[in-house]
Amino acid sequence: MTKGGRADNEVAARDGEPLTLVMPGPVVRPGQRPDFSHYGAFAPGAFRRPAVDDSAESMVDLATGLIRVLDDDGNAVGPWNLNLDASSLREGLRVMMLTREFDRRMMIDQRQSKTSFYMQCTGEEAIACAFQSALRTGDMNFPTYRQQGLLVAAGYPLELMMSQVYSNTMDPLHGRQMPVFYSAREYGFFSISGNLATQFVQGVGWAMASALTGGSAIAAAWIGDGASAETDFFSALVMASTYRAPVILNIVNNQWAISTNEAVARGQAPSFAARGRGFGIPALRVDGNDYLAVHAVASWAAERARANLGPTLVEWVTYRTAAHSSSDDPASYRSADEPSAWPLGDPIERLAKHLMVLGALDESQLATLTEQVESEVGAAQLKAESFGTLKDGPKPSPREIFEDVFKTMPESLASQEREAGY
Amino acid sequence: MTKGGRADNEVAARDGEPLTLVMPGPVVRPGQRPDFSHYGAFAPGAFRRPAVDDSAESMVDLATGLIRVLDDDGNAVGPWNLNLDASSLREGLRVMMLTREFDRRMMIDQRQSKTSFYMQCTGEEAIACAFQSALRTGDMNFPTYRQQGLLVAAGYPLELMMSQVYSNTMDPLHGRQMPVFYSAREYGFFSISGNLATQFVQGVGWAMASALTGGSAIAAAWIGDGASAETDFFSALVMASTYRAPVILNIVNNQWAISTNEAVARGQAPSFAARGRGFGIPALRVDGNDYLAVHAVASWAAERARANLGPTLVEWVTYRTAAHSSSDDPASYRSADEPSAWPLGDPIERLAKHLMVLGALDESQLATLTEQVESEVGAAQLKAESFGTLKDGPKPSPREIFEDVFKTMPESLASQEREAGY
Amino acid sequence: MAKMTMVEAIRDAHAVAMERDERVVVFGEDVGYFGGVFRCTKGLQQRFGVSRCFDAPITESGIVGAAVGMAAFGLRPCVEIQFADYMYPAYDQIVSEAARLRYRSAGDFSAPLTVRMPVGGGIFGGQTHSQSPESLFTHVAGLKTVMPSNPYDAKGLLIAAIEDDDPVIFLEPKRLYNGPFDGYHDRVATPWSRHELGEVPEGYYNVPLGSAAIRRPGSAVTVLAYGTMVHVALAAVETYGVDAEVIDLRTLIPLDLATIVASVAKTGRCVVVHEATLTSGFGAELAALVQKHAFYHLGAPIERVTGYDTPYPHSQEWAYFPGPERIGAALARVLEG
Amino acid sequence: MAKMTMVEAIRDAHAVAMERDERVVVFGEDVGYFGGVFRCTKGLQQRFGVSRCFDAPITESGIVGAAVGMAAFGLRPCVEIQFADYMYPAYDQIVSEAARLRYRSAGDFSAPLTVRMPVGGGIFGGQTHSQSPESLFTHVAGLKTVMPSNPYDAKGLLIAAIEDDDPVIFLEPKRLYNGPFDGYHDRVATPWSRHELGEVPEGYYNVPLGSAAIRRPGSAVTVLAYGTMVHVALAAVETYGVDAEVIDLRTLIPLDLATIVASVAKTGRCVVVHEATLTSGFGAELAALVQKHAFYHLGAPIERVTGYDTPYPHSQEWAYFPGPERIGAALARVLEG
Ligand SMILES: Cc1ncc(C[n+]2csc(CCOP(=O)(O)OP(=O)(O)O)c2C)c(N)n1
Ligand SMILES: Cc1ncc(C[n+]2csc(CCOP(=O)(O)OP(=O)(O)O)c2C)c(N)n1
Ligand SMILES: [Mg+2]
Ligand SMILES: [Mg+2]
Repeated sequence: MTKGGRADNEVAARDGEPLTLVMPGPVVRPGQRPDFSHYGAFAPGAFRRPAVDDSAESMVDLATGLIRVLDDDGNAVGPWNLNLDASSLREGLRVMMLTREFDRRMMIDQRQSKTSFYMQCTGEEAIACAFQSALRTGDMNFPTYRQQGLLVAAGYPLELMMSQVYSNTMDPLHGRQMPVFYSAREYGFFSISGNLATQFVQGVGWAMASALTGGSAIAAAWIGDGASAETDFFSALVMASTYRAPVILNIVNNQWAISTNEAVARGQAPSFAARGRGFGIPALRVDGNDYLAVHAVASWAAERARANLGPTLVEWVTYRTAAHSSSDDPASYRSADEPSAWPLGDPIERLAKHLMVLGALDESQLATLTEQVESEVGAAQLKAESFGTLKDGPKPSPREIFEDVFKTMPESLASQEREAGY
Repeated sequence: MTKGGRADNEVAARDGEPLTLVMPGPVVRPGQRPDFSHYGAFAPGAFRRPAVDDSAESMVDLATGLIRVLDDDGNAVGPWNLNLDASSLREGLRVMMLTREFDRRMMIDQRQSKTSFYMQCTGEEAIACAFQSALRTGDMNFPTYRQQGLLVAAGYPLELMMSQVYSNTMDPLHGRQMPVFYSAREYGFFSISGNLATQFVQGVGWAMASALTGGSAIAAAWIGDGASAETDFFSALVMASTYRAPVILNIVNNQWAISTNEAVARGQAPSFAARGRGFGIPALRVDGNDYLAVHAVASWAAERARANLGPTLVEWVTYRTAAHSSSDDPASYRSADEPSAWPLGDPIERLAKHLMVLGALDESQLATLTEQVESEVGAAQLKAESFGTLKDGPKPSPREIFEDVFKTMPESLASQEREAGY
Repeated sequence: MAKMTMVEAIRDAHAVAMERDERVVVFGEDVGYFGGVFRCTKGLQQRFGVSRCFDAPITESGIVGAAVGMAAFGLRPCVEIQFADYMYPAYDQIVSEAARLRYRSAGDFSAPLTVRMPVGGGIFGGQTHSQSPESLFTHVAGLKTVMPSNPYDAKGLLIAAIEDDDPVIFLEPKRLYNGPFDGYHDRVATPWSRHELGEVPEGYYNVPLGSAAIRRPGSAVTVLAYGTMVHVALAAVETYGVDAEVIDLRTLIPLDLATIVASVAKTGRCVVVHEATLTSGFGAELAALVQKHAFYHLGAPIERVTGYDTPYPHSQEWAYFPGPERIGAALARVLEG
Repeated sequence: MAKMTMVEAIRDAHAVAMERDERVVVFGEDVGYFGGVFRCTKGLQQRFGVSRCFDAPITESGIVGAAVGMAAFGLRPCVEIQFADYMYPAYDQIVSEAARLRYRSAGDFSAPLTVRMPVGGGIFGGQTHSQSPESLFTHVAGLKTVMPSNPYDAKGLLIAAIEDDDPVIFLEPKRLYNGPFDGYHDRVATPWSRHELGEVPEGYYNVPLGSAAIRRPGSAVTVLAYGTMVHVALAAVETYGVDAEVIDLRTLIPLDLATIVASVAKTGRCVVVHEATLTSGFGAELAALVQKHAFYHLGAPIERVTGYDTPYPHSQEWAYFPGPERIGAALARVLEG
């Protein structure tokens, strides 16, 4: 046979049409009318709540559904309604409001050069805040940069968060890390990396370690819609699937990855949760702007992990209301009307409405709460600023450059420090 | 709130049991009786043949089924039977036999130090050989080290393959590459890398290039069950799904990755094909020891790619009858009875039996064919050996060390070559 | 001639290359519609269409891996990694694949792709937006590594990189994108429009890979630098009044050793400056080469002024940055030596 | 004391570490039931159970990524990468994560893991089973990098690596696994049982990271080597009858600079030998340091004898390998200098 041999074997197939690619992108661009109708079909209460030990196979539909509890009128409906008591709900509202107020202040501070950079989670507060309420002391989050709500809900001192953002002398990270890249082991919050997705598989490793040592703590890993295209997202799924690690794998789908629409990372898949299907990992898609739904699904997934039933993949559907970061301006790549057209509403407003429907909150209580939140953040800020900001006041010593590279400084580095003369 | 705050939020969940991990492995180890009953349930002809433009969603069952055409009696049955003509079938038989004979000789040569290393594909010949019959001139395979059948079926000169294995003066790769790491652009065979999985996403890129330039050539990428855990397997799925690239993504599940059973890479997933589900990529599991099934599914997937319907993921189920490589001895990690217990049989015997059932082959013709194959390989070997082997005879010049690092040799390398004095 | 920032020059280089050669395709994270977070590909999608310039999912290994396949097909992909700090997921595809494809296939396939990435600190980017990983590329046989220091070179070198038949790593000092930076972070910055190398010819030209430029002739000491540090070195030399010959390497591989050795043979002194960490930085290779090839001319040990062997810190950035003072001190040491 | 090959010594080091410290877990590709393709973990799963030693899927980034998480939890993972040539998918987790975790979290978390990998050529492994990527680790702040040259050191250094509170890259010259190798590939090989450093104490001991060993005292020239090249250098010195001081670095980071500088101060000559490619190899750093710290003692340029700047070829392996002849020629050059 010669190399021409293959031509003999040609199959009969449609011929001729030149090949093309699909180039996915958002439904609309600046100047066009937003369309979120693909989320419109999912009614609150419509999806069942499987037993935690049901098979992954039996719940594949949940990966393309949307688990919701709060309806438009502020009622909690359906099987995922856990009837949380009013004080838990009020606490949820409070921490979400704290988170938003914190963001608001820090964003102003960034504009005033008190910090170099900031990232808000506006509109996404329910996810981190309600999720944290399903964890226990000892559990560990492996977050990205947009889960400040985990720390706020865990009661981490706001002035320490601010000090990190200011890189001041109270900054627990000694000025070394970019703003918002917190680390708080005691509060179940793993050190944030700037490299997307690396934490996802580390969370699986942490959960494996807990299980290997016969412990009871579980891990929760976090990633964005865009970053879920990254290879370590899949390393995590492989490792979690292979060892059935006690970990909750969270994808926060806020529709955008800087200027890139979620459609680019998702490709032909119907949802991000669907990724779990290929690994035999139960996967659920959830209304991330619904505090009750988040709490219920997080609790369900935590229960699975604690009961040795292994990982759960959750896609939290939300919308990135703000810019990607203080360095970004979304006006040039997405329609200005998107935030208002977003059908799943605002998590704070929705929970407040629910509390009102329950009769557990009225306008004046809400006003009081708002005041309390503002003054709590304000007080923390006063305290933090007294330790300096990037712009003014005291700063961490330049000697901090040389510490913590290793547990014990090697001579080569010590000599560099001496030469630096700090 | 203090950090103790989280304790207040503990959810009611089963408590107490210490966490554990699953440690997947083979069903049996040396000394135990093999059990392949999980493949027993799939009857030839049982799975439908969807239209090429059916949705991925509509065929999810095919990812956990097993598409088969040849039954135990040598009949071709069911909707995937394309009624290939006898001469194509005989040609298929011939190239599979050539491949096996080639492997046999090279393995002996390895033991005789004519080459440093060898890898057989014994028992897996149908996959590459039948697949190649569905491709056209211009299409490009991105193979691993166990698809020598692609080259044999494409009519690549056996003496060139052997010369590569011998690293002799006719070796197209000038002795630079380890044995079996062929490269043959003109025969649609991409240069093999020793690094697992890297080729998978390159295949997608090649297919994208074909489509970006409005061409009609498609790509086929290859990977093993074990290597499918590698990150670039997923990079490939992401890229293929995002751009709907005209590529066939092949996973050869031969049950083992060196000493590691396929269960370790697969984890909780029901099959490797199931990985496609999370990407909206149609995925099929196929009897890889069935020449007719392989040809039919490969043709179907190629038709999809050519018709701009995008990628297809195929899991070819087979069994690695031989050792992983000439450096490996499976006796210490798997039951010696596994090859004989393997339920999907031998691809060459099965196709020969089918031809006999069709009346297109008899014992004496088979004997003649066997002789022809042996003498063809023998003749190629004589020729190749006349150009030397690793052990004896002429060898590529050491000057080849310095060529092809760059298109034009930079002065720094030229000076190293001068110093070497070769 | 036009006044251009480095961003504009890079954009223009893309446009020229895409215009001249249909095989050039450009993609990466945020690269298509938006035009890149540093805006280096702005306008290309509108001008050349979505098949020539497009957005990629956030998978550096997918981006470079696909680019290798495209290059093997015959295209000339030019891809962007958003920050060099994020190239690691693509490192396998760069090192094991792009760099060795021609060699391992004996020329049956090759990988003429360009991988662009912003490098260096000075923007308060902390440890994940400040790195200078050039020596992780220079160690790899089969790769060319380029780092321009100004708009003129950026355009000419990028065109040469895209035209090159082998894989090129194109490192863009982000601190130079919008103006030269001399290391005096607290002084008023000058824009490229007031710098002579902000004059960029329109249309096609190239700066061949492998040739250094002497930015300041001098006789007392040779300073080897590239990227941002060229400007910092020039400032230091001026501040401390040293008659240094400042060489801008422009491409690290292939290296213009002849120019370097000729200079050190003349000056007898050498200071190497880079922003990357000291140990096993490219300065080590330069020092090793200079001592070998100019040993009998050297009157003092070669000094390296570099980033300290630590991650790049955020708020202590200016205490970390190898600024004019540290260069000045090193110049003083070698001149004493 | 017992006679051990390097494989046995490494196996024993694992067993000792696992016995002493429950936090030590071992995993990797083929590492569990089978005991590793080089058999370095053989018997550990049987002895310590499947929770302490287990097989991993083929995902180096998953293996190291999970190990980082485990180490952050408080375990002491010791993982195997099957060949150093396959570490690239894990490079991001090593460089961006393990190496910087302590720093970026100011000690809130740390990553005390050990990543073992076979390195070097000499087994006809071609370009993907022969690499020596040590300088890709030595450039990274926060990593320690170790390469033993014999069974005694292999055991003692591996125990020290596992005990270390920071991430350690442990590079095992595969050509030394079963016997010392002097570079004369066509001569009969001696087994470790006939080498004095094949004598390995039973039970616990360690070889502290950061101390070099003088393998042969001498006064004419200092030879710096590590791993396989220590033996090749010793053979060359003997063959060519040079009174060289041969230093086995044992750990590259932290580097025992004092021992190196003291030796060069004495000999006034220096040859650096490694198997990795020349440009930006660790020899560059050694040359840069030696010329800086022993400048006024040096009588000739420092020579580097290394792998050529090409991928590792398969059948031309012995023409590529930096063998005794090339070392002999370099010794001659520096002694003339
Ligand atoms: C490995 C890596 N690649 C690229 C980046 C640059 N980058 C930072 S955030 C971001 C977008 C992430 O989007 P998404 O995951 O959706 O999270 P979101 O910002 O929406 O919360 C990109 C590309 C990075 N930090 N790390
Ligand atoms: C990145 C990388 N990691 C590890 C290896 C070592 N290795 C070579 S083959 C192999 C097993 C592959 O098994 P599988 O993918 O099932 O293919 P098969 O050998 O069964 O055909 C391993 C681990 C490698 N070549 N590349
Ligand atoms: Mg997002
Ligand atoms: Mg296999």
